[in-house]
Amino acid sequence: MPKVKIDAERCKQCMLCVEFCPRDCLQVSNETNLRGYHPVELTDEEQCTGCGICALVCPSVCIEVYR
Amino acid sequence: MPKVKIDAERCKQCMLCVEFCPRDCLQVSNETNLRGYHPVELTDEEQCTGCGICALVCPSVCIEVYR
Amino acid sequence: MAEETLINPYPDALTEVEMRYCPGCTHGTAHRLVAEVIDELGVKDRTVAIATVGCSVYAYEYFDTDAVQAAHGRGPAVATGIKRVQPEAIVFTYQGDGDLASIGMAEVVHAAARGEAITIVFINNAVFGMTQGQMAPTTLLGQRTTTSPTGRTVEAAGYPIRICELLATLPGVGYLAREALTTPPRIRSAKRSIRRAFETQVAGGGFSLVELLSICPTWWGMDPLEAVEHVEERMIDYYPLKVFRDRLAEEETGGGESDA
Amino acid sequence: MAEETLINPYPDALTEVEMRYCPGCTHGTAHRLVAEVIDELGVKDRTVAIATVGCSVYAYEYFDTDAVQAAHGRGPAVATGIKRVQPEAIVFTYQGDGDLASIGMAEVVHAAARGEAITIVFINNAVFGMTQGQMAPTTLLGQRTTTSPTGRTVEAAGYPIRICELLATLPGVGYLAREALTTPPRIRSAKRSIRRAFETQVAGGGFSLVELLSICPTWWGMDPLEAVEHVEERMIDYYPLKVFRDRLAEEETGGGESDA
Amino acid sequence: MREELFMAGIGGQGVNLAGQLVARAGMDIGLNVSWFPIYSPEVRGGSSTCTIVLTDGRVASPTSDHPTSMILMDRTAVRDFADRLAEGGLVVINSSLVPEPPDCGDCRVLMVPANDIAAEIGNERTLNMSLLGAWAAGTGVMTAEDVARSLREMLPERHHHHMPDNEKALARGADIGRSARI
Amino acid sequence: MREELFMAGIGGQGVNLAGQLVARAGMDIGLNVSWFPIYSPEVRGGSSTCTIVLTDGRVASPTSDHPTSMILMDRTAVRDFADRLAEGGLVVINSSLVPEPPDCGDCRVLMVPANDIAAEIGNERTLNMSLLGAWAAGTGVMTAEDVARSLREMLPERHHHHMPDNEKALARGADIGRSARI
Amino acid sequence: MTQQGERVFISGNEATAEGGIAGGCRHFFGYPITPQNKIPEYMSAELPKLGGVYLQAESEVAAINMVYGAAAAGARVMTTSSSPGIALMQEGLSYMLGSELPCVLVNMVRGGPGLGNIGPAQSDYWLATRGAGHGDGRCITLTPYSVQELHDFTAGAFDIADRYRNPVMVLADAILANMMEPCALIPRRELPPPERNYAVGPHDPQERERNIVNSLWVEFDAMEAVNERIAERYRRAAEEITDWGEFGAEEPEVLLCAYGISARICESAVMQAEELGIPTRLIRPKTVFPFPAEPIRSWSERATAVVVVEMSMGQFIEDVRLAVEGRCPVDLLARTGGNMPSVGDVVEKIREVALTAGAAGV
Amino acid sequence: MTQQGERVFISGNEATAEGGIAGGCRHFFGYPITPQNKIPEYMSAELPKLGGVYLQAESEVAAINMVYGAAAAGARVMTTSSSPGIALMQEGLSYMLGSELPCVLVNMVRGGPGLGNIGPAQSDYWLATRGAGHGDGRCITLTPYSVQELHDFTAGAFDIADRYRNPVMVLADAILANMMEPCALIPRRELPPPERNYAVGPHDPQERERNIVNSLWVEFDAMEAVNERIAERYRRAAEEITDWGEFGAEEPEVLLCAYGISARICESAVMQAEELGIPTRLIRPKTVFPFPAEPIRSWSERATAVVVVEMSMGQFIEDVRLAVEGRCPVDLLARTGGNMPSVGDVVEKIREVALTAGAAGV
Ligand SMILES: Cc1ncc(C[n+]2csc(CCOP(=O)(O)OP(=O)(O)O)c2C)c(N)n1
Ligand SMILES: Cc1ncc(C[n+]2csc(CCOP(=O)(O)OP(=O)(O)O)c2C)c(N)n1
Ligand code: SF4
Ligand code: SF4
Ligand code: SF4
Ligand code: SF4
Ligand code: SF4
Ligand code: SF4
Ligand SMILES: [Mg+2]
Ligand SMILES: [Mg+2]
Repeated sequence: MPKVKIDAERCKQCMLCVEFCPRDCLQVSNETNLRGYHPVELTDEEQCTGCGICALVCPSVCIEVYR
Repeated sequence: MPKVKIDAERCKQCMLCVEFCPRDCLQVSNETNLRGYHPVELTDEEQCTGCGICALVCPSVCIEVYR
Repeated sequence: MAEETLINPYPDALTEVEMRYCPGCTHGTAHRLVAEVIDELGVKDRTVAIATVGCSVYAYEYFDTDAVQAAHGRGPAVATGIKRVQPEAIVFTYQGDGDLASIGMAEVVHAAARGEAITIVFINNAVFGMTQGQMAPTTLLGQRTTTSPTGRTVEAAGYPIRICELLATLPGVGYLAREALTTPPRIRSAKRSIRRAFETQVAGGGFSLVELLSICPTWWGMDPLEAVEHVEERMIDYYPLKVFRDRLAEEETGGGESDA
Repeated sequence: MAEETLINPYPDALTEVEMRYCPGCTHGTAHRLVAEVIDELGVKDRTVAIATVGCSVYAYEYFDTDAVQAAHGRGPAVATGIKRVQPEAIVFTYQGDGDLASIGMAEVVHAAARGEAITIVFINNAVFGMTQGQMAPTTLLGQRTTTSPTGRTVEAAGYPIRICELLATLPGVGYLAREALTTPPRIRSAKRSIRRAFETQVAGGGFSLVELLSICPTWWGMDPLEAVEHVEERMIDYYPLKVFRDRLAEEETGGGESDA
Repeated sequence: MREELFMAGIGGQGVNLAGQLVARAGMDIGLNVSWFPIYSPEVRGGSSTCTIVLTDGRVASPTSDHPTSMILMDRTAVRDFADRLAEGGLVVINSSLVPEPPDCGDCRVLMVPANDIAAEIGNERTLNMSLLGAWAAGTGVMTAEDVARSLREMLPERHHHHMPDNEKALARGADIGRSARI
Repeated sequence: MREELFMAGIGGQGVNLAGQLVARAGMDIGLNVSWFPIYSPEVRGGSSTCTIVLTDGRVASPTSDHPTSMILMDRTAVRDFADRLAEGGLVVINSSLVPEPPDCGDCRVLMVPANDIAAEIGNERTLNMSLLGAWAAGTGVMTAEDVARSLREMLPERHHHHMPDNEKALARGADIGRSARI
Repeated sequence: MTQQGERVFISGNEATAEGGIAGGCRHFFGYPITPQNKIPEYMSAELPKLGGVYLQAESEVAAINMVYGAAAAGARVMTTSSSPGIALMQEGLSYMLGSELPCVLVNMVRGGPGLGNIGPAQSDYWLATRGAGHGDGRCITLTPYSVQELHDFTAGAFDIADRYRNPVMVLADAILANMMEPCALIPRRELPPPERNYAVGPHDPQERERNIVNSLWVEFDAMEAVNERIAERYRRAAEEITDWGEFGAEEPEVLLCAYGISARICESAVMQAEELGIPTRLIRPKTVFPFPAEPIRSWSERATAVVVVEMSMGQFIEDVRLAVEGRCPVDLLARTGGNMPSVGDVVEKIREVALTAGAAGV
Repeated sequence: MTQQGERVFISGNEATAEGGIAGGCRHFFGYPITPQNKIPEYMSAELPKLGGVYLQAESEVAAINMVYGAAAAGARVMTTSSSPGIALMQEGLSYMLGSELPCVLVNMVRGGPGLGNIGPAQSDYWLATRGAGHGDGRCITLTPYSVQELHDFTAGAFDIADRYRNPVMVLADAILANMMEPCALIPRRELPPPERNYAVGPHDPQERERNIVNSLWVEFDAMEAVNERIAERYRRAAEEITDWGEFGAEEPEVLLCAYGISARICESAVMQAEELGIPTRLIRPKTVFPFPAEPIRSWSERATAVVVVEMSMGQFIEDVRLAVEGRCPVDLLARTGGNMPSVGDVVEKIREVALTAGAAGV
């Protein structure tokens, strides 16, 4: 099963990955990181196809996609 | 009859007027001006049509054409 | 999950230093793409990155290559100096629209005219980001900035400059394209162009430049998604996405410049 | 001979000061044409001539108008300053290829992009005349100069820059043409373009520039006639003579820019 | 009288605007004042500090080697700056983010749960006001009402509907501040 | 020994090259020398001047307030510069262009019809050589042969066929120069 | 300086911009650079409303040459920048000098050299007082030390520039630019345009000959005459506008010299030194070119030591030493790179030199 | 300085260019300007033959930034210009300083300010010694006074630049550029490239970490450390390379100070003054930064007056006065705008100050 790892400390909550994920499986979490952002998390592992689009659009280079 | 007046002191003997005169009626004279050039003179008044081409091409702005 | 592999390894040519860009700022995306290309071409150890002055001034901290920080607008001249001393080096500048299209206009035009074998990554975000959102030469008509508070007008500030169209008139240019860092397909296309630009340099094919339409949510006063839409709806209109020249391809197909 | 009249009165807008150009140098011709146009348009008393740095640096002595001498390459910026203070003034710069196309590249591109309502008379003689014949950005490939002693090569110095083609990409430009100061018909055509450029300014039609291919017998190592032939046979090939834009005419005929 | 107030925290404009408000209020009650910032280089985020001098004499240096009071808004601020406080000085701390008071000898410490107060009031923008209220009451340089009056002057008309919340927060802070005045 | 030679004339490089030749010849016979020009601004035409110092001591200033000798090639040169000559100095004048000798007190004047000599020799390029020959002989600083030897060194091979004409002109000048040596 | 208007709480940058407008400036050409971005921002909002012109130049090189053109056309014109931008204006400034044109420049100095940083510094002292590019010209240089003075000096700079037909530089730093203080604003005035018989532009040929603005002087004597004319103006300026402030003990043991933000810090140090029993006096130039050498010279005769405080490695100190000419030792307290001396640093230095001087039995 | 080669009769410009090559320069970036055009011309003919690079930059701004790049890449690199061009290089120079990169510049000073003229001048003294743009850095500045010294100093400048990682300026003038003198040429050497552990370019990552050339120091302390490192180098340079010449009386009544072409004129004046019975000594700096303050100071104690001769309105004199510090009066003989002082002018001035000093009973 594909897996998406997000480095919560680097995420700046820009929402680009959330917007562009074709399966709508990313969401802002309730956590707060050191910079004060609420990092994004994978909410629906089942849905994720490991397409890598989230990583492609992430300007913070903080998403790893495993397949 | 057309007339061409050349300010001999300003002529720099560049030969452009001589070259472009359609009636070949300009020539370098034997005079020497203060700058050491041999100014051009109208050699054949009869031939001159007063076309003004000599003045058109003269970079020294030293030709007057009367018609 | 033993068979799982990382499909997007963190680029070798990027350091671990966290980039200081605002949330959503596509400077980060551009950095990643450039780093991936450097990795793919295997030229990291001979690459020299030229950081210029703008939000990306710290690029020398982000690219894990030799690097030189250049005076505002002078990246192409600095790159020229390096390349003429070390022809084996792969030299690229990373410049914003203030840096390249405003103060650095003479340097980029002349480097292109000389066919200087360097690559330029040109980030067009239509604003001076670093200095608090002033009008750039690339600011669209009507766009509000801190120095065009009622929107840019032709009367006061003239027309936005299209750098690619300008440089396309110069035979020294080997690769020239405009891309946008907005949607996934466009980002993929942008990477192809960046790669092509570096390949042109590696192959000795002359000057190369890729213009990347980029967002500045902070000074556009938009969130990143609105900003992406703004590029799609407004900017691309004025700045069409296009490969303006690809001399390597032209040579392969036997086409190319004839007038130089 | 009472009926004889002077068909080419000495232009009012030229002083009596003898011009210091070398024999045959077409800087003199260009001066005369500009002065005639100023006279014809009746704008002498509101014209400000900007002399720049090159053989024509003394232009302020030759044009019988208000005049400002500008730093090397900065004529368009100086003209901008004047025009923005005195919008009624007719402001023109007179610039060589070293001045405009080398050190002054940024200033001319930006003035054009802004659509600054000034006129530029651009003398392209493919060489730095005043400083002893060095290579200019407009020097042809193969041409020998004091700093390209074995002839300009692409490898060492890149391609000559075509200024009109470059500026033609900018919507702020109202009139743009390249002419040559060689044969009588070309000189007449050059005058028409100069006049059109000034008319564009008078009509508020934006930035205008006329490039004049000009001879430098001294540093080309030719006599004036050979130099004229060189323009006809070599230069015009690379620098085609053409009206690149005439917005006034386009407006009259309903054509013109649509993309700005 | 000379009060040198130092403020530090993260989060863009908050610190600076609050500092400017204090200085402006000082001016409005007839003091000589200055406000002086040090920005950190990042466009956003990063920490900001500012120094406000309030005096009935000559401001002279707008800087302060040893501030007579401080408002420290987060943990980093406490760590980096608390020990610069003048002897016997007052330090106001956002106890919502920094629960344990700093150890600073004979200084006076005011713990103000600013985030909690703001949450109670239901207006995040009032966060700094309880801190300012506590500082004003704690130092006695001005009253919470002085601050409120100047705030109203500085705020654009369209934000005036926030004034009641701000005044509430100022008052809540002032209550805490008064407790420290002996 | 210290000779300060000043040369002036119109016509581009002629004056400068002739001056350089004298300096070079001085160096070749073991003197300390300097050559120093002032160009006028025009690209072509206009007047040129240069100053040559020849000495067995220290050159020190390459300029000369009162040259010990002069070569003046045209009327303007005579008008503008002749009165700067040192007392008892030598002035060589191109009498083809300046027929009347200048009035300069106790100076020695050599009138050299340089254009005529060049015309006689049939080589315009030798024009300056008769002036130099006269100067050399007139001052005794070097011989016409010294000048000729250095000229051969300086001339590109392809111009060596001019040497006989140059030597002729130098000799003609030297004849005139010797007449002035008492 | 002039009639005072509204009193506002305002940043140094804004006070400077408003000072320019109060001084009659209606034409501004500039290129953004931190820490003075609020000035162009302010001008871009205000000038168009006043019928003036704000134009963002493509670079500082272009900006100073636009200023040159505008000044040639007779405008009261201004540009503002910070260190690297001022460095780029050097050639253009020299042209302004050579053509004897007035203008006002502001330099909000930042840490250098190179790209440096955006902290405060005073390391462009030479660039201001010895600069103006190649040749002998110099900028008349004013050194405000408060937001109020930034406003007043900028407004006043235009008259000075006109009087001496010379660029006037207002030299401040990143702190003065950003700090806020109360400031009494000078009312905006539409000035009667001063006599500008040199300006180019549309004109009635009956009324004047054509005007030429030029710095090319092929004749050496003509060029020398220009230099002497300029020098003569500087002599006049030295008499007419040299300005400085003094603060502290009447019988000082230690003389402090500082300008701008450093002088503010020194004022606090003077008060603290007094408390420590070391009578100290501060001389702080308000103009550094022309330089108030005379008061420094005469006070240095009465003090036992001079301490110079500057945020540079030792530039201003040379002017102080040229004034003191060995009358007593001159010591330097220098901080750079964005760092400022603390009041404590200055007091410590005062104590140190007082001790040394005491030990030396002076 | 080094082993001497062929003795030729050569112009200052050519001697300078050949000096660069002798010093190991193989990369030249420049933009033409009178009176130094023969240098780029020479370089464009010679360097390609030697496998080097001559590149005509589009401007002086571009030139200095190409120099910056080439220096960052480890080259011995040079540019040459004259006054207005040097003014345009100020920002770039400051970047070189901030990034601690070596290079060699030549300024053949011409009459200014502005476009000025192409006559000789010394009015860029401050631009050289106080310049290098914004911030505290300065150019190490060498002042040759003959064609031979132009050659030798230019060749030697590269080692100095490397030693202190600082731009070195050879400061001369239009006369030295154009005059011809005999000159013993230093043989062209292929130098072993000096250790340049800072240079960027292709490398084996096993052998070194990546290199960064940078002048941005956001942390104030880091920036201050750079300034202190540079200042420390200047202190070392002051000890190691300060250089000057002396000429004339052992017991001087008048001390002459001059550099460059003015010093040549002064040598003649020293000889003439001697004949008039006024013992005179010339001190002529060969380096003006670092400045030979010590010899001037000590000789000024023995003389009754100092006369400074310079082709500027009074720039160099400040360094002299800083050295003399009031020990005796310092007088100025200044010519500008292309004019040079005559030997007679200098002698007259010497006589005048000798008389005044005599009358004052010193
Ligand atoms: C000579 C000089 N002038 C001005 C500046 C100030 N400055 C820094 S970045 C910048 C513009 C940045 O805009 P851009 O290049 O578009 O980059 P962005 O921040 O938008 O990515 C300016 C004007 C400077 N550092 N140096
Ligand atoms: C800043 C600066 N750099 C260089 C020069 C020297 N310079 C004077 S004219 C010139 C080039 C002239 O060439 P061009 O503009 O083509 O005019 P032309 O003489 O050929 O008509 C140069 C480089 C200068 N005066 N100022
Ligand atoms: S890999 Fe694709 S599907 Fe999975 S989270 Fe990322 S974008 Fe969505
Ligand atoms: S794109 Fe990256 S930075 Fe943006 S929200 Fe997603 S993970 Fe966070
Ligand atoms: S007017 Fe015409 S025909 Fe007459 S001389 Fe001139 S060119 Fe020849
Ligand atoms: S064109 Fe003019 S300058 Fe040339 S030869 Fe004819 S008259 Fe003389
Ligand atoms: S200011 Fe704009 S360009 Fe700069 S980092 Fe932020 S979003 Fe990006
Ligand atoms: S050098 Fe060339 S451009 Fe200059 S005046 Fe002579 S011919 Fe004309
Ligand atoms: Mg940008
Ligand atoms: Mg040209």
